[in-house]
Amino acid sequence: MAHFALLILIAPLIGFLFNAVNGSQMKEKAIGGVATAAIVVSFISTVVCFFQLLGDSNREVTVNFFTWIHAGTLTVPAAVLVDPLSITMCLFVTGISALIHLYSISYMHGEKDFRKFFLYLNLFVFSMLVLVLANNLVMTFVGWEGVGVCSYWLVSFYFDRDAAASAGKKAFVYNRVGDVGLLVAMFLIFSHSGTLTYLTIFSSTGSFSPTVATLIVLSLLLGATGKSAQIPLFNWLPDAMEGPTPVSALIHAATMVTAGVFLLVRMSPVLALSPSGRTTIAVVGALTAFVAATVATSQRDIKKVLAFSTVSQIGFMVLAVGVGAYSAAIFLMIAHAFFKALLFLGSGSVIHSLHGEQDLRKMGALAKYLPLTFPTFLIGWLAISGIPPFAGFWAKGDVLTNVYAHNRLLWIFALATAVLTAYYMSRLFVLTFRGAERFREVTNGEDPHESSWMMTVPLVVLAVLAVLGGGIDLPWVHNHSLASFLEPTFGAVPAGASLSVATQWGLSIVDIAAAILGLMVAFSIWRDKHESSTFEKNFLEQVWHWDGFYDATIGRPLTASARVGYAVVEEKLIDGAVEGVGALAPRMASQFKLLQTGFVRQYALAMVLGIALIMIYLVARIGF
Amino acid sequence: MLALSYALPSIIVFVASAALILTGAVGVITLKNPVHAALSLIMTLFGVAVAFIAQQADFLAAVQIIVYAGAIVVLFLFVIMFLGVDRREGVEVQPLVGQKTLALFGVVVTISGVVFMMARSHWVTGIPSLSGSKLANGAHNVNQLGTSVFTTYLFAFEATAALLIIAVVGAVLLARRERSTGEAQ
Amino acid sequence: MNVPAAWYLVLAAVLFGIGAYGLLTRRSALIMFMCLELMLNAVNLTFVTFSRTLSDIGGQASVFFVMVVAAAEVTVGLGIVVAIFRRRSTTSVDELSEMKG
Amino acid sequence: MIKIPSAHYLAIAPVLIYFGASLALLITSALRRSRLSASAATSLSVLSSVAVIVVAVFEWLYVSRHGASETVAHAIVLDRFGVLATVAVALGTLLTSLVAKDWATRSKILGIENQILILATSAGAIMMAVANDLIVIFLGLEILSIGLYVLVAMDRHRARSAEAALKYFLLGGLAAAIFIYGVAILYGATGTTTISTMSLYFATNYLLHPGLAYLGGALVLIAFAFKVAAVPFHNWAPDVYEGAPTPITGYMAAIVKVGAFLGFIRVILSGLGTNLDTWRPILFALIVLSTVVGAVLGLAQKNVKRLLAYSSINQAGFMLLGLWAGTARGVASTLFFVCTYVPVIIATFAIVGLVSGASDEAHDIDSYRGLGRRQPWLGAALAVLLLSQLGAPFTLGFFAKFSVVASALDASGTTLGLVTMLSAAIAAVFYLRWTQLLFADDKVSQSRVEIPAATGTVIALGVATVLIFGVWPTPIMWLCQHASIAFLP
Amino acid sequence: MMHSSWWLSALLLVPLFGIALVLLVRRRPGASYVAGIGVATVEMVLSIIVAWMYNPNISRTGIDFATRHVISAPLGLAYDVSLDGISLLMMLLTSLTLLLALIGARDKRREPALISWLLVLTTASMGSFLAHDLLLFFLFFELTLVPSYFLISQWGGAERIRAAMKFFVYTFVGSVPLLIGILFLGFKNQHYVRGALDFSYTTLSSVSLTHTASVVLFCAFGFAFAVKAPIWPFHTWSPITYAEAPTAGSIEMSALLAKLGSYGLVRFAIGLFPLALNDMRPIVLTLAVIGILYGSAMACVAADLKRVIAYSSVAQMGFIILGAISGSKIAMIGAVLLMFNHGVITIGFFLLVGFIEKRRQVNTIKDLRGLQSSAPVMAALFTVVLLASIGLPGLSGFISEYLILLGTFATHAWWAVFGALGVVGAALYWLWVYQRVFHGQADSKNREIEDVNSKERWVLVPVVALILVLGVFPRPAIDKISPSITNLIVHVSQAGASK
Repeated sequence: MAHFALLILIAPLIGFLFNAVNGSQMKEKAIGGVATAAIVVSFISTVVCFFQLLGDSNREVTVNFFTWIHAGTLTVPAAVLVDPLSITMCLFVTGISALIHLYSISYMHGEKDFRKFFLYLNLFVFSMLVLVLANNLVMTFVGWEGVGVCSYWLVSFYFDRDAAASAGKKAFVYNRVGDVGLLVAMFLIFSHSGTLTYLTIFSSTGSFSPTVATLIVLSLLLGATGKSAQIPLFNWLPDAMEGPTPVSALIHAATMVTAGVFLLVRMSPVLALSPSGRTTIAVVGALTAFVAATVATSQRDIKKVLAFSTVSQIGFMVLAVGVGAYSAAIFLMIAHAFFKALLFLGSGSVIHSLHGEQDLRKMGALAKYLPLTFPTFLIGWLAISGIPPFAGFWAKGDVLTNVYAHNRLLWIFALATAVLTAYYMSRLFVLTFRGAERFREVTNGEDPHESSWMMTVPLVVLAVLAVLGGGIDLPWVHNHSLASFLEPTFGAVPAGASLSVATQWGLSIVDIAAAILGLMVAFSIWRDKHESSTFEKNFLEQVWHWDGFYDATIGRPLTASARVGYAVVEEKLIDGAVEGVGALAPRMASQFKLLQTGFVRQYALAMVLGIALIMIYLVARIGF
Repeated sequence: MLALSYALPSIIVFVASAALILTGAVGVITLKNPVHAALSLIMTLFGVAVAFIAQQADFLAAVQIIVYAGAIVVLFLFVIMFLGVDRREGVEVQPLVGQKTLALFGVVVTISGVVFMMARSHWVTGIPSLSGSKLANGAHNVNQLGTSVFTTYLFAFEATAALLIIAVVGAVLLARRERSTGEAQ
Repeated sequence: MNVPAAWYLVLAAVLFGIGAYGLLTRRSALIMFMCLELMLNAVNLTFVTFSRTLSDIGGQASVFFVMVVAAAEVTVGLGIVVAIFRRRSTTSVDELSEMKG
Repeated sequence: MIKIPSAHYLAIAPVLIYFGASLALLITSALRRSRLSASAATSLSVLSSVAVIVVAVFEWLYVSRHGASETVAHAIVLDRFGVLATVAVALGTLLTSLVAKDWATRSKILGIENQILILATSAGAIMMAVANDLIVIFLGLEILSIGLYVLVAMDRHRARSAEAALKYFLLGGLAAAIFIYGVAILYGATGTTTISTMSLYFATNYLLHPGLAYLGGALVLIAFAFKVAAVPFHNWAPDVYEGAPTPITGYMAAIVKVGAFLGFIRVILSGLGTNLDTWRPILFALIVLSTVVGAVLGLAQKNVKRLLAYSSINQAGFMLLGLWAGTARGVASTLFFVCTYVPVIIATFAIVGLVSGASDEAHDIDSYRGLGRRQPWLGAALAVLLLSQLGAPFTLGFFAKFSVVASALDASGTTLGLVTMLSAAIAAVFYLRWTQLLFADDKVSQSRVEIPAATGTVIALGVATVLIFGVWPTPIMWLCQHASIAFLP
Repeated sequence: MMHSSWWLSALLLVPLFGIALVLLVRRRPGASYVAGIGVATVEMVLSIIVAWMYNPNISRTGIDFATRHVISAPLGLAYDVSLDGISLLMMLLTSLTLLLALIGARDKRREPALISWLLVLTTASMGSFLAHDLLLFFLFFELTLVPSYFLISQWGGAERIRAAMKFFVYTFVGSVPLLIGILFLGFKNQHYVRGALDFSYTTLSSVSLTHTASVVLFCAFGFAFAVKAPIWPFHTWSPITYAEAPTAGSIEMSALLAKLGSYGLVRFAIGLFPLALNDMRPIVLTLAVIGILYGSAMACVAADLKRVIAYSSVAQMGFIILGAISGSKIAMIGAVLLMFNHGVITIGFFLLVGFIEKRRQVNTIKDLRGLQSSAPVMAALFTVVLLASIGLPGLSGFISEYLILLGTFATHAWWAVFGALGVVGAALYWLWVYQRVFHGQADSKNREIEDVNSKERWVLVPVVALILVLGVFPRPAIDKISPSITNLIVHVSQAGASK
């Protein structure tokens, strides 16, 4: 086990190092091949570990490599915790990453920084694996920040475009704000329990008072909102679409953005201590899901739609965490990874075929030109919309059921979001593949055509997964599926299980109805138009003016105060005081200089006056 | 009354010497012509000599007349004549504003202080017995002074020799006409 | 009985003050020298007065040295004045204010 | 019959040697038809200085064996304090006579008269330091002063020389009058002019009416403050420093400080030490004013000699700290400061003299621009000397400042310590500005400065002293400490 | 068995002999450069040997290589050097800084003089870190000003004279209270024991002080170190100084001399005046936090790269001070580590800025743009250093900042929380700077610049290596410094308890 666990981790790192050291002489294919192979090795190791874990009675295996930090009472081992949760995460992370690597070889063909792209990708996967496999919060934080910085690099991959550069920076800074939350959570945990290792924390949850627990949960939530693009820190993700499409698929759909959810899930024993904290999580999740869905209805950039859809879906996952349905959250995370990666890669294929065009208004009727992309995308669309029997239906159904059991109000919000999801995805689908051809201008009149096998194979694989993915946790076999596999980690029975079978069936039907409603509406509106001021509200397109709001309330005041601070506090007050004191001496000098007149009689006078003063002193001393 | 406390002659001598001294001194600082000032200085020096005699310093009084009035003031006059500056000082305005006022203030404060401090100490606090014999009169004064100079003040007396030599050398060097640099080598 | 020492001491102090005032207000270097002499004479008078009060010859001996010093000073001082006069044809110290600041 | 008091010739030997040498030179130059060469005169003064130092060594050993003693009817005291002062003066004289020789050659002025006057003046300075009688101190002071008046006026090519002499003379005369008035009043207050007797008087009598003693002491103190150029009695210093021939300025800055400070310590601490509480506020004011005014006014100077004058005013404030403290440590530290100041300031003025050229006029600070580029060793030497005056660590100047500030602190003078050190920070500006100018790269094309052998030696000695004892101040400090032990009543 | 102090003396003497060597060969072009690097290498090797030999468990105090010789008893002057965990890293940093500054920031204008001053500076700072005697420390501490002054005023930019003067006078004024404080302490001890004047740290740390005296002295010491570090609001000398100094000088000053401030605070202000800590801690913590946030804000609006580094250093020094004063062992370890790490990182920054300056003659941000396309390796190196500076886990900056915040949180939670905001700030200004300088379309001037050459790469290898190694394997370093920190904490808490 230990060897394979190590291999999971270091295979991508080796790939990275190999390419970093040798890559400058290697051909594109070789570089891509090495990078992909590294991830494949990692995936295979994960599978091996998975089976070993299945056979192991104790489903928590800690593999210790070395002691990373040992300072005072703080001991941070460099160690991994192989348990159902981490291995599940590893499975889909490595699996999807491998596919995306493969896809990228073709997609990135001919790019100037081809090698650098794969370096970043490998490093990203490594960081992600550190994040999920870590056995303590600090190691998780290493991965957490690692994926953040890789994301920064990949988003601003086209660094000579200002938008890309800004987007990368924005992503990193928003993440950093969230990191403060995670840091504070760690500080709180350490100062109350004296450890940062997960298993030890969980065995000493008694040392957290309710208040502390709530503070920890809220801090964790702040961390999660940063990384997982939740309200209030969600608006970096759409900008992050400036990166190459495989990056959007890998990082901003399938893996990194789920890290926040993972963290919350990982810390579930602490979450359990704070009901109010959990409620907050649920509310944040529901709100995010709803807001992002509304925004997605009005976006005109194909990737922006998918980005907001991602935000919305992660909102669902967070909502699931908030209601205590941890395995449902993981389920949705996996299913979402499948279909969202599929959708992104599909959109990548579309964009690729249109020479980089991303505007929905310049697409349409692509179905016949992209014979492989079209059906796979179709599957993805149905899956995310929640049409049975695709993965999305089961996963989202699981979440909705649990939410229903927990809180009706949130359920209504979630259901409305589901309708919106079906609606905007259908709009996207229709505008892209149906309707009139609007792309000739972009392609100089040529026909768009399908890409190489390296791009289509991943599409096919993902499509298959999107179809079958629901199978890992069908509602009626919870005890033989993902939920039961994860049980050692969460230990709790999902709330949904307490509902009667009839209710569960009823809810399923409601879900299907919602999805179909969304579909119908979308088709009826968008079948024959590609622009509509009625249904594409500026308010929504501008993301509820969220960026503007931040800019007006935080960004500009801060910048202005920094400028004013520089001009007034720094230069005038602090340095002014220093310079003022410094200028005092020369000023005194020019005054004193006047006293040195060159007239000897005045010198004598000065002496006599000095004597007079001393006389006055003496007289005062002996007294009258 | 003063007359009752102190012998009248001593009062008269004091008043006379004080008059001489102060008149002369005021003359020195007010008379415009340097020659007149020098003559006023002689008046003061005489006054001081009178005060010396009144206080049993007969020999010093003689020296005062001979050395001061006879030599120093003559030297002054000689230089005044030599330089030809026996005229009034220039009549241009005082370049230094407030100099006189401040000088008066400084001097008055200082001297008031001096007098006040002396008065507070009842004018003298030294112990006479510290330094031995009583002061003698007349011819003995010379003896006594001579003894003192050649015993207690022997080193100082020798040092005056050096002082005078250096002064003479200095005066010669300063007053010498400039020679051409070649000669100086 | 002789007049008290205080009278002479005050007289000397006043003389010293007049000398100092003259030094501060007169412009001719020669007259300033004379003022210095006035001050030294005030000192001498003080010495002699204390000498009398203390019945100690030391004060008178000191006067002797002060006189020597006065003579030496005047010699050198006049030498300086002569040297300056040769160059500048003035004895006014106010014209010697080239260096200042 | 007069009983001539016995004289311990070892004690007065330094004074005798200097007067003797001075007289010998005077007589030789007067009697010989052809003029004595400057080199010969210089050799004689160097020899006499060496002799004085040798004698001083014997004096030190003698005192170590037999203890301190008074001689020539209590007029002179033979103690380590005086011996150390003798050495310092002799050292200063030695260095100055070397510098003065080159100066005389360069400026084409009389070389012999310089040496005659320097030797005699040094004798005066030593007299001040070893005297046990106020009258002797007064005479020493006058010998020193009159010698200097003449030396300052010596440069007949420059009008400023005479102006400086006259200013110095008039103000010096005023100070002398004040000093001797103070002596007269002290005489009235104590009945004596002998310092040790005076000290005994104060130790054995409680003064119900101390006014007279205070008055006399204060007047003497003022006169000394004038001599050491403490503010507000400093006005003469910048003008006189500027006007005097440069080697003489160096001599003056060094020797007057030694003579005046040692006399100062003797009178104020040894003679009037029991009234220290009265002097302290005065000294306090003098220190604060001197350090601050010296440092501040130094900032405004373009003429390096004036700059050094203000610098020396600032340094004088520091030297007064030991006096203010009034402890053995204070005396030792002031001694240390004064003694170590001698080689530094003479060497500095030696360089200033070289740079100023034959006319002794190029004193603008711009004359130094790029000096260190053209002549790295000369530039480095000046930089070291200036840094020492600044008080940079591992130079002699640091330990000088350190020891006086330490002594003040030891006597609870925290305020003084702070003020003086802050003034050093201000003063640092002008030292640094000058130092930086040495290595400035603009206008590098000026002619080279010739360095004659004798002056070069002096500079090298100064720099070596600064650096060697800057790391290892132990010997000098040991001497100063021993010189101050058993000195105070 | 304690190691011989000759090793430390050698560390102090090698640079001085190096000066002689450099001046000896000054006439031959380039020879002084080779000689300088040779000397620096010897010094580096010596440092590594000493660090390797150092045994933290040799005594309870963690002091090794100690010796004490009184030089002048009346002055209280003694040669007293030793090494403990706190000075260990600083010693290494001193050697490293010299070596890298020499190689990486070569300046051919009057090279022998430049190298000599750098060597003087090395001895001075090495001496400050090794001195175990307050007077000796002060001597070396002050000595650093002289070479720094010359480095700035002789080799600096257009405003060099003003900058040099401001630096000198400001820090000189800062050290005045320190001197007074040292003297006060020395005399206090002397009056108490009635013995010789003695400024040994060991002796003076046992002087019993009243509470008020402790506070006053802490302020006196603290002021000097605050100016040197620099701690807000005593930092305004640093931007102009760093900006105007030549690259080698900037490196020495920000990487090394600034550490004298924090080192002094840890070693002397905290070690000698534990009684004052309770009163002073909130104030110092607050200043540190303000420094972190304020430095970040100013770095955002700074106009040139060197000023950005300067303000970034203000923020980083804020972190160091936060950890140092917090009283938590973890945080103190972090602070000592950060002193070293920040040094290394700053060396990296200044070297890179030096490379840019060499190519473009400017370092104003508005004149630079899109450098990444023409100089990708430079951009990559800059990124590594930048990420270390903003505390990316796995790189050296993280461990130290993390330990500081974690430890501080345990004792002073709110300050740690606000300090943690600095993490965002650092990311904000550095990434913004990076974006403006390296990202975007390069104009003609910036398009032409050549990438870092192989020599320049090699100079940065140690920097990057240290950033990585100390990020991943910080244990050896932590293990060496821990015992000394423990000892300090115990000393402080005992003093607090005995009150």
